[in-house]
Amino acid sequence: GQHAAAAGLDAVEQRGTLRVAVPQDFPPFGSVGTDMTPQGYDIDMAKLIADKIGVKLELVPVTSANRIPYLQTDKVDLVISSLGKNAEREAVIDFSDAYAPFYNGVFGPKDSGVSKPEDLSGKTVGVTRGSVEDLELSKIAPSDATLKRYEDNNGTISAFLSDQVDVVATGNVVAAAILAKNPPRKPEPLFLIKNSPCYVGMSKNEPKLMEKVNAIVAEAKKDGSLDAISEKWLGVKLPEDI
Amino acid sequence: MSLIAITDVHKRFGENEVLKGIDLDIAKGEVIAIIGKSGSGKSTLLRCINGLETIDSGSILVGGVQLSSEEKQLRDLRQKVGMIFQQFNLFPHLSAGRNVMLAQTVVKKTPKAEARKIAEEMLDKVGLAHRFDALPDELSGGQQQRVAIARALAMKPAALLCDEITSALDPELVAEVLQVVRRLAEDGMTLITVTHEMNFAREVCSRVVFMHLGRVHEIGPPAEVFGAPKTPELRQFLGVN
Amino acid sequence: MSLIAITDVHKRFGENEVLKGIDLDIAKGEVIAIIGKSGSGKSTLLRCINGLETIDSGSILVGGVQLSSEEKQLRDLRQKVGMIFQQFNLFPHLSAGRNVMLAQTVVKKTPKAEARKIAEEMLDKVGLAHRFDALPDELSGGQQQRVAIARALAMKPAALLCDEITSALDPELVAEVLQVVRRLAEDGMTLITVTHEMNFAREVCSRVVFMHLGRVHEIGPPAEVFGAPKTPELRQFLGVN
Amino acid sequence: MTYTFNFDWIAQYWPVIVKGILITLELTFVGGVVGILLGILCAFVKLYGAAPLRFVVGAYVELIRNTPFLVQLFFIFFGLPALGVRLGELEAANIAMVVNLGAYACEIIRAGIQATPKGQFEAGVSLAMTRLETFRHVVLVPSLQRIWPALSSQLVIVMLGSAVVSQIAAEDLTYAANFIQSRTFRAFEAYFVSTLIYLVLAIVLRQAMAGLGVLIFPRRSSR
Amino acid sequence: MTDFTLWDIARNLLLALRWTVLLSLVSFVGGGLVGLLILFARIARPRALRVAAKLYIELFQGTPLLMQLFLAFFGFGLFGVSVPAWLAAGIALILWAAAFLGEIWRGCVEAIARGQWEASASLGMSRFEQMRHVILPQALKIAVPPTVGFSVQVVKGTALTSIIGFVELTKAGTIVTNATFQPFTVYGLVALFYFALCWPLSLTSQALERKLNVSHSHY
Ligand SMILES: Nc1ncnc2c1ncn2[C@@H]1O[C@H](COP(=O)(O)OP(=O)(O)OP(=O)(O)O)[C@@H](O)[C@H]1O
Ligand SMILES: Nc1ncnc2c1ncn2[C@@H]1O[C@H](COP(=O)(O)OP(=O)(O)OP(=O)(O)O)[C@@H](O)[C@H]1O
Ligand SMILES: [Mg+2]
Ligand SMILES: [Mg+2]
Repeated sequence: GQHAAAAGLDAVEQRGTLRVAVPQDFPPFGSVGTDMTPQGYDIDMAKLIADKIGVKLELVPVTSANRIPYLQTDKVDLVISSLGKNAEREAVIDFSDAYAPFYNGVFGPKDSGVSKPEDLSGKTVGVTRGSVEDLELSKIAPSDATLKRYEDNNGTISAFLSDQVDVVATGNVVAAAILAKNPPRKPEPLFLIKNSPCYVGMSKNEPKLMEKVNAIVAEAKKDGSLDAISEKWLGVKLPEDI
Repeated sequence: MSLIAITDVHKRFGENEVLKGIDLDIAKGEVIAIIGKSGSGKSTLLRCINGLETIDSGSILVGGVQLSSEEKQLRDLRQKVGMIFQQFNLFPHLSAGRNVMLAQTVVKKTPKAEARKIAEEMLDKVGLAHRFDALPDELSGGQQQRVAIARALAMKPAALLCDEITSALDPELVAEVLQVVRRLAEDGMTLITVTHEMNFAREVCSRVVFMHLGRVHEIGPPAEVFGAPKTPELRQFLGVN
Repeated sequence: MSLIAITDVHKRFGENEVLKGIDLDIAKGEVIAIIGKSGSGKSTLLRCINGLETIDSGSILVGGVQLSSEEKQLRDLRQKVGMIFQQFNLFPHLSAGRNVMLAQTVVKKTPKAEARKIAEEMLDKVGLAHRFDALPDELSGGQQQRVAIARALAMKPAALLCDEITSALDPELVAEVLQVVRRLAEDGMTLITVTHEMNFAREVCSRVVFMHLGRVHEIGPPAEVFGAPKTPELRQFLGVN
Repeated sequence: MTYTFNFDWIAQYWPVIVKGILITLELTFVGGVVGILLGILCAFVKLYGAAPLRFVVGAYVELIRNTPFLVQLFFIFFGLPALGVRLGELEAANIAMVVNLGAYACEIIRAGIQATPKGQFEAGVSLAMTRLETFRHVVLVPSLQRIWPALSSQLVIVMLGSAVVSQIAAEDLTYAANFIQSRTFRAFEAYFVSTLIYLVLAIVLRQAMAGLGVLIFPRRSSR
Repeated sequence: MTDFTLWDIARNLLLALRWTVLLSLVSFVGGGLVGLLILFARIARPRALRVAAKLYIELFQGTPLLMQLFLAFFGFGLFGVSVPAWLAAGIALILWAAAFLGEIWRGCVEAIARGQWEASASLGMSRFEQMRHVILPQALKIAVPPTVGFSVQVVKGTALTSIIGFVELTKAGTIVTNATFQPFTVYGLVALFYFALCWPLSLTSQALERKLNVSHSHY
């Protein structure tokens, strides 16, 4: 309808700015520097897309509770917020091609005796609600594993560090960052869930915008700029399967 | 024509019929005392005349105008009929003088300076010119009640309703308030007072109304009512046999 | 031996010395009326006897035991000496009967059933057996005061202190309460009452204490105190010359 | 408007909602009962306790009333384990509710007690009751009756405030809403439904408190 | 990962505190004005007005502020009306505070003796004039302590505006924690800042209450 005409790629170009919802509480994808400006994989991705479209970038920091309403009420054009995909979500918004790998796994003390999903039986697992790993783990965890879903990454990590959960499911980079701080309780890698990549989210039925974003993602993969972002924030090159 | 004409007024609170058909005509300049046992409906009658309670049936005419519950009309009525309460009800946040000025400036839009002059005059009339700036809290009960009288007088009402205006006072303070009321009566003010001060009723009033069970049970000049009570109820009330 | 022995009791509130050396011995079965002007220290004296106020010097012995401020001992004392207040102070959330039962069950650990029997008995004594289940709110002032008396009696005290127990009552209700007190006196209860009812003091009391400026100014049988007041202060208080 | 509301998810997720309601009710009930008891205790201490105790209670009340519930919750859940006290999220949430309501109830109840006429206390004491007995049998009930409406309002406020316990993964009503929206991206519908439920709960809670008041407190029968 | 010094943490929290203060001021002042309207409606003669005010209060006191904020910001967006975050936050906080303040003040107005209404009525004042000159001046005096007391709730309530994008004190705390993984330091500071903001208000309210009680005991 009318609304759609004013949105999408045309609207972005007309406005001259691309408004992107990015996380603020999910390092290394999105967090803040000492001056509280957003930084991270998702932020660099947003910059890249805005550059390629040739418009200015407006970053809108969001939380997991409000990122989709921002999109639905046309307050942002794209959500680059380490979104994972599932069927229910696809009924509501559209997803681009994958732009980032997300190696997530289960982490915990070495002596926890967990080395595969079945071992989670009877264990308490901390996870960030609505994250990629939440969606994945919910599928594969045995039914007598207890999933504690925290509001944000910080809750999940604090729960692990304060011994409120046996193990956590999170990104390997996240776990590595914590390990680097040498905490009393160490989140050692126990097993990998899978590489469940992140997608750019946008309103349904914006074919031109979708096409443009996919083209930019594809080109960035080819010309190595996405590799550069990946190396900067995740410490490794983009894997082959993305 | 009577200043206040009350015809067959009925008033009930829920089940309880408090006024059971009151008829009473009051001429300009009359001084009426209403006496009767507690609960006989004296206060309710006064409150009806002033429109603080609505009546269920019957009519009350003040200065020939029928009382209604319409706001504008009620305001007009209340400028003609002032009321003074047992508990004084002074405005505690205003000085004595401002208590007397307030309604003039707000209701009658009298200019401040003139309202002040009238307030000074009225306070003088009740012997309190020197306490213009005192807060109610700083006045004795008798003084507070006199300010309340001045406040009502400042609206230049045609009649004044007084509901047991001395019963919250210590005996020594009663006299000073009654003195003021006595002078008002002499000046020709129409007064309707509910009172337990039989001596006051006897000496000052033109007529005495004895209410009993929501009715005007006996009415007449004080000499008659006090000297030769006709009904046993009044005799019992007065303690004569 | 006297039931209550008060020796040289002093009490001050800040600057204000309210009791300036009180000496008073009261024997078992005596009925004492304390009279005197407002502020003369009557209430304070009663409250000291009951331990509601601490004394600054002097001594009060009840049943031979010295009054101290030690909690346990105070409780024992208060079981021996009941007190009734001007404002009744009934417990508003409890029925009349429960008001009378409460202290028995809580303090004396009397079983519920027995406490109830005693409560019924005491309410009967004050003529209110039929209002056992009424809440204080549902009782007239006179009835409330009688419940308060029953409540104190239920603890079977050796003496009863009454502080102007009729002055919050309408005149018609005073009589019913005094009637109850009169009967207690006849039954041999030791009574110490602050009162303004001179007739009551005259008829019922064995001795009358006239307090003035924090001292026992005159004391004696009613005939003496009322009939032949010795000091000008008492004469002035009684209005005789 | 291009957005079309879609409530199909309810069919799949209603157990989450029901569980959320039950947990919100549990938190409110435990917080309400224990919190008010704690409030009574604290009010008593604050009025009649020894000076050091009074100070401790005073500090507790001020600290709780002047910091956000969320922060209190975090300290109980994430902080106490450092001291060796490890609580499940529900226990932590319940304790946080009790601690929070206790502080507010303390102040409300204290005001009610202070409004008790001195004569009531004296009457109790002069019947040979101890201070504690007088407090318990004479002062308390009328005081509670006096402040019952204020206490009811505070309970509703605490019930609504309990929403933040979802942050420590306690699966209350807000958790349900957030869980559903994180799966389905149906944020409006999920929040709309939970808001309605909160409204109903608030109204029911108020009515229940009023009803409880009628049960606890004697009222004069009409004469 | 960037390294935050303690000063970095405190500095960023202090910057965010400005939002907390600003939002508090807006909601308190605005809530006061709207609350006055609610108060008038709540005690008005026409039944419809009274009922409407009562419903309003039930609604805003019976639903979480978080949801009110969410619906104010995104709800309008659903209908294609774009409401900026500051406006949505302002509206929601004001309406919420107004419901509480209106109800607090109604209690104060009703605490004024009936005789004051009757005395002013019998002097011929209209209902508005009675309110303006006689009732409100007295009611406002006793309303000051509970009103100041409620301001503490307002300060804490502003934390919820993070749902619509405000980085006020609590949200800043979350963000910084996520960048530093030092929850104790950060939330300790957050609690401290709230306390520093709220405690003076609490103390003022209590002091005023005491003062008022003292002046009452003169009667
Ligand atoms: N607002 C009211 N609602 C219900 N009943 C009322 C109300 N006002 C008065 N009454 C009842 O009406 C009756 C008459 O009351 P009223 O105040 O007129 O008596 P009164 O003659 O003035 O008595 P008193 O000498 O005690 O002032 C009483 O039974 C009283 O209980
Ligand atoms: N708690 C108190 N604090 C300070 N002063 C007090 C206190 N209680 C009583 N007083 C003062 O002690 C004096 C005596 O008071 P008390 O109540 O004993 O007099 P009273 O003889 O009973 O008078 P009344 O007949 O008015 O009851 C009065 O001046 C009173 O103001
Ligand atoms: Mg009357
Ligand atoms: Mg006395």
